[in-house]
Amino acid sequence: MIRLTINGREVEAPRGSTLLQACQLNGIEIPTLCYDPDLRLAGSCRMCIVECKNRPLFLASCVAPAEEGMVIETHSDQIMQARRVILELLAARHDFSCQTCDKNGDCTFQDYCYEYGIKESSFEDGGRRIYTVDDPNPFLERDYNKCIMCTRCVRACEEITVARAINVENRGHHSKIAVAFDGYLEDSPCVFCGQCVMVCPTGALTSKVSAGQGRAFEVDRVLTTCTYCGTGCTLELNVKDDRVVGVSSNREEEWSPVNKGALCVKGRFGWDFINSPDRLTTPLIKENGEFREASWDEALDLVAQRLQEVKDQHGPDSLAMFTSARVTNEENYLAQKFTRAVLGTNNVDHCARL
Amino acid sequence: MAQEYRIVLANAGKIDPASLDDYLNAGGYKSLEKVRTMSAKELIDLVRSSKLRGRGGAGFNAGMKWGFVPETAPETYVVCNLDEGEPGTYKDRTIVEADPHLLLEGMAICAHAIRSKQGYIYCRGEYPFVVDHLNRAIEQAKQSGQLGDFNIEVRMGGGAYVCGEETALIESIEGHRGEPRFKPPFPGVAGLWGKPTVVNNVETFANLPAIVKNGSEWFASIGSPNYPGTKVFTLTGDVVNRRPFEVPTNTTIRELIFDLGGGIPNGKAFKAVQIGGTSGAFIPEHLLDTPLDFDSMRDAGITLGTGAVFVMDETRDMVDVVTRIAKFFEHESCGKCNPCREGTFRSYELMKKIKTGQATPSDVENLSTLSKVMTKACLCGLGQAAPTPILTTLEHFSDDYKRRLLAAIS
Amino acid sequence: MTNSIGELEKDSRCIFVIGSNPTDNHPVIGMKIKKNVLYNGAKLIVADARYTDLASIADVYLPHLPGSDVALLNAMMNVIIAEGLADQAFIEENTEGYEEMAKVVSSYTPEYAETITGVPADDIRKAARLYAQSGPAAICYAMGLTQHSTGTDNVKSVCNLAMLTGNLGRPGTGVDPLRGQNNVQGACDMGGLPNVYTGYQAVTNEAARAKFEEAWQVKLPDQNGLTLTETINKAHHGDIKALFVLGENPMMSDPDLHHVEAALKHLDFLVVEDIFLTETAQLADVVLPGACFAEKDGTFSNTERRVQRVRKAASAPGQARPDWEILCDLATRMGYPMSYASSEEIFKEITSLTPSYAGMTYARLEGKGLQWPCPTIEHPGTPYLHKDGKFSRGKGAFSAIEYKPPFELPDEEYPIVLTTGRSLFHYHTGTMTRRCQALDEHVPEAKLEVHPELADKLSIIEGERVRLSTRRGSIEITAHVTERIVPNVVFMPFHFTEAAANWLTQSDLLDPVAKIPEYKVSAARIEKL
Amino acid sequence: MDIREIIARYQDKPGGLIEAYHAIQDEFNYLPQEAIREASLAFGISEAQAYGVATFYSYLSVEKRGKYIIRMCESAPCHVAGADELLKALEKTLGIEVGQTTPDGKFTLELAECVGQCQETPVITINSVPYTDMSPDKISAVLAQCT
Repeated sequence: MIRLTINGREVEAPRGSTLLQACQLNGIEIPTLCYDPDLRLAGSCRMCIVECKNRPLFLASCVAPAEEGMVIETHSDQIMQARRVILELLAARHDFSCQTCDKNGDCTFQDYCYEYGIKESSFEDGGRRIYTVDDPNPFLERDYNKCIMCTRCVRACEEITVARAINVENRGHHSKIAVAFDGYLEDSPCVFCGQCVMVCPTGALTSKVSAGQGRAFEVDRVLTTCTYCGTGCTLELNVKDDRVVGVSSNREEEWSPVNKGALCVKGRFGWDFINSPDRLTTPLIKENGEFREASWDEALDLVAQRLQEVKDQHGPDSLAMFTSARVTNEENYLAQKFTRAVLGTNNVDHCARL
Repeated sequence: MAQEYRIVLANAGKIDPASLDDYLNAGGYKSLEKVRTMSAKELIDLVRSSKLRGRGGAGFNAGMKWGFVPETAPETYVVCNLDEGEPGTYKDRTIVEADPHLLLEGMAICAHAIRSKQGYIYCRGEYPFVVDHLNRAIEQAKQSGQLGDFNIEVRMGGGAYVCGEETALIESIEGHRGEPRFKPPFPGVAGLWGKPTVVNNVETFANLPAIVKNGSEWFASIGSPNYPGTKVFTLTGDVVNRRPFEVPTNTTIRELIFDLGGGIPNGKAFKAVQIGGTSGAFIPEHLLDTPLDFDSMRDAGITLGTGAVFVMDETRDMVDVVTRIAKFFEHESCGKCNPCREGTFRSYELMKKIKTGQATPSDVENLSTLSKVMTKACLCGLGQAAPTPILTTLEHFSDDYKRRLLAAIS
Repeated sequence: MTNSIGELEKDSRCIFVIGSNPTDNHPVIGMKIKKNVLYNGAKLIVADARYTDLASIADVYLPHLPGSDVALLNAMMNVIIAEGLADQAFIEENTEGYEEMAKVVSSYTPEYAETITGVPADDIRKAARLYAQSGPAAICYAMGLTQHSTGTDNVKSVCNLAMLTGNLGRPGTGVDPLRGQNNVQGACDMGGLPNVYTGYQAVTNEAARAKFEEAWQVKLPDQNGLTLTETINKAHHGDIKALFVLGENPMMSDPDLHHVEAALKHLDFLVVEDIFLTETAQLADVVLPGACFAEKDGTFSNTERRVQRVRKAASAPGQARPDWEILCDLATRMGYPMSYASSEEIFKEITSLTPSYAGMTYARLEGKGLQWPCPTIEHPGTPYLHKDGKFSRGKGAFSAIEYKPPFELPDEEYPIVLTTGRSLFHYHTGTMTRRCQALDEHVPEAKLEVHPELADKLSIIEGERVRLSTRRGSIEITAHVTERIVPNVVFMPFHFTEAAANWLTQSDLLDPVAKIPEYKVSAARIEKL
Repeated sequence: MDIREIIARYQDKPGGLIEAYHAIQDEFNYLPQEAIREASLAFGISEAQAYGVATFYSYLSVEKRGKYIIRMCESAPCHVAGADELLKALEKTLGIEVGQTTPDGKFTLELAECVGQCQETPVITINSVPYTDMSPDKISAVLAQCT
């Protein structure tokens, strides 16, 4: 452990910590935009700057090592002013269309603007660059008018998904996140996993599938396990008014041991079958080659009667059950129990081989 | 009367730069031979005690810098910064064009100190002829065995001022976008391809053969004691002799401009000089007696920088020049960190507004606040230094600004 | 999986992927492998007839012909033994049957294998050395290895390779089948198989049966039941009269759909419980509406044996109900009262009867879940099996496996090999993903992957509609000309009802042990329309 | 020379991407898309990264350019020496604006920051060859050398 002074208080931090970690460990909140604990450090947004005694420059706490005896101020007037200037600079390039933004209420940039009182930017005379929003893919909305160039999406694409579809193009104020030749995602190695949406601290990257269906403060997030392949990723179903309106993910290993929040295109964008108008909503009985709606009682009585008849006439081994690799353990257990104990046969299998 | 004192330009004009024999006849590669009889530690101690400080702008003690390279590192690199991108600077080109083997020998001396087998010269893309020139010299040195098992490769930049910053330069050699890295780790610990790397400027390397030959005491006795030796300055702008001068570091700015530089042409009066390149401070008349060494300059609020000396006469309008400089930084910001990417863009915007008479005092206030934040909050030296011309002209030449604001009010 | 997914991201120094395309089919696992290979220096060997995304970053790529896996694996072992790269200590301490295996393998020189697999002998050597020398090494496989008439042999050969090099029982090693469906592991664990109860307790084992009879208070049948494909065949013959299908879609997923259709139509009674009116449900006498994963509580077990919670987020539409409630209701109506207050109560019954799940409770599953075996309430779960080379049966048994050609090799009439699989953007029979707007918009139809050489020969161009036929039938499909497949093999996904691959596959010869159909090899023909 | 061949010469050089780009530009005066694609394969990086590098450096261009690339320095020392007037004269003589290429594909006019010839300002370069101490009346003679 090393000792240092932060905001007049002597604190301890493990050797090798960054200043940001030392602050977090001691309950001191530092604003960050480019920092992401799962991605390589960028040190570029400069929101996490702090003052260190006897150092002429501010230190970006996310990349600055905490050293024995340092005297740090995290919220001095100088620092607060610098952060305000940085936010104003970003505000000048950001399209504040919060009223219609899906990230409203779940936007780190918005939070900091609120916290630091950024009503408007003092740097807006020259206006901002306007980017057309026209990526035709059905999954991801890319609105670079809201981008603050934190590059978390680039790093997530490189380091989590390893698709490496996007990078920074051009230089300086002309730089922008882009696929090769500034084309469409569909023509790039993008696999539409939406890890970029997951890490974006603004509304620059959002889900087209969820658009307009509910903002963070309107939805409940229910952690569950994905219904597709056997990897067992956890995800959060976003629910508004008893309806699933989107998918987000929990990035804590404790709640997402396999995937740490990473998902694939099906997990993140393939949830709307739940609300499909094709869903079966009532039992159906076929009569004269046509289905008609039936009550549960009628349908189940019919099933029970027919199965019993076959069993009585042809013996239990003339019955069979296909259980499912998609239903829960509990249901699979009951299905085989039902087959063995009720139907009286071991003819139970599922599509494990298919 | 101030006079030139030549160490790095000692051979300039006296030998044929294309001739290895000429260099050898002038005593070339003798110092390299000598260091091969020394241990790495002895060599580092020699350089450290000579007090040679980096000539690229940061002014760090060269021997100490080398000392950061872990002794046990199996792979190390020597990198020469020839990305002379500061407008008004052409000293490194001058040295290399006049005496390429001096640089190679200096790099090989450094290589001995840090046990390196591979060196790179990162040459700016504007100097393709220098690349050819250096490649010929390297070939000669290799053929004649002067460099031993030390290899040197020249890499050409792509037209990015930020690559003069050592970590951006390293990124560029690695084939990446030239975006600076955060420090620490410093290149001495994790540089090129993550290996310990010494990055020095051409002029720094070029001083080494003479230091090895004449000893550290000799070098330490030249010029200012805290920043001994000479410094090559390149004069540009409104000055009679627009050419490089190598002078002892206790020469004053005034001596450089008026004694050696011949003063202001066409009978005009001096108004300002910008020292150290386009990110340097604008210096008014009353600071002209400051000696041209790192510490004295720093105490006067000036960075020594790369040795560019850009002189402006009384007819020059500081707002016009600084607007142009602001555009330069807007163009050259790499875009990695927020305050620089957005800050250089907005600085230029505000300068244009001032220049065209549309600015209010609160715009100037904004510009000043932004500039001060940038000097402390930006990731690398580019963004930290970019506001210097604005801040120093606001301080010393505020009339030029006020005139424009008045125009706005009327 | 013997080992855990996370190990593929950091612990494995070499990963051998055979018959698996994780970046499409197990994308998050694919991401971890790519990360390990590109940024962490792990070696990668890919054996696949398709030049997959992983193949493009592999150290060695082995484009072996579909169905030649045993020859390839035997040849790799041949090299390992011949060059003294086998882990003798591991073999001696932990295995048996080495001599017999080695004897068989000795005739599979890389040159010989080249004639079967089409893979250059030197590449086989390179792969063998890399796998044997860059450990800890993991083998990942999926249906590309198993869906063959020699699927069981293929899996045994993979196990041979791992044991031969001691690549078991340590982090980063292992034999890792990547399972295709969210709860296929759980369905097996729960006894959704004709021969075992939960936790793989054999129905023919009297003690086990007695335990379940005691718990369920009923006499239980003592003979193994029928597998899925056997059931279909028996239905065809009329021996199976009634079938209950719970969330399955054999009319898309099973081989030779003409055969399946005839069989299902031949039933006296078919009941299908599902969330959509699937191709199978359309043939049913009664259809029961189930709740989907978002509408119920429970657990899934993933491919690394991790049991995790499924939580109800919203109500099921209309009168749809969770499957477990429907089953209870039906059992009760059939005179066997089943009643549970919650899925948790069912889980408690499961753990009381299943040693490998015995230590699990919903409370313990709350965060990271638990990987079985987890025999006691204190047990932390098991990230990797066979620790220190210990096998559940005592010693790991090598199997001496000879190469057998696939059931249906190309001939004059059907000169091309058709292999089937999945797309990143769809899932299994497409029941769910075809009803996801974005997924279906992005990939609305099946495309037949054809190598440019073959396309040239048949004068087919990109995007052209063609007829693809096998001895079972034919479909129309759009051709996609790509170098990402070997020249005489074509690939198509099976998700699309408009061009269902399984009209073409065969159900005549299954793997004799696992009864798995040979989806990966059918002799086929392509004609211009 | 073929793009692949050019790239192959630098492929084994660590970090040789930018060197390869320079070599391609020596041949084509810009970086065709195909070159960026090939380079990404040869150097084992993503296309997006290869493109990111190509668009970072002002000497590299992803747009087609003329046979002669005229770069007009506008850094401060050239600025005070009359760069603005020189630029206007260049545009007038060539009949194009900065960033454009003459219809015959012969000249492209670009702005540049300091080219390191500040001893004799203002400066232009034509295909990297510096012409110092320029003035509007010298333009015709300099352009005449470009054949």
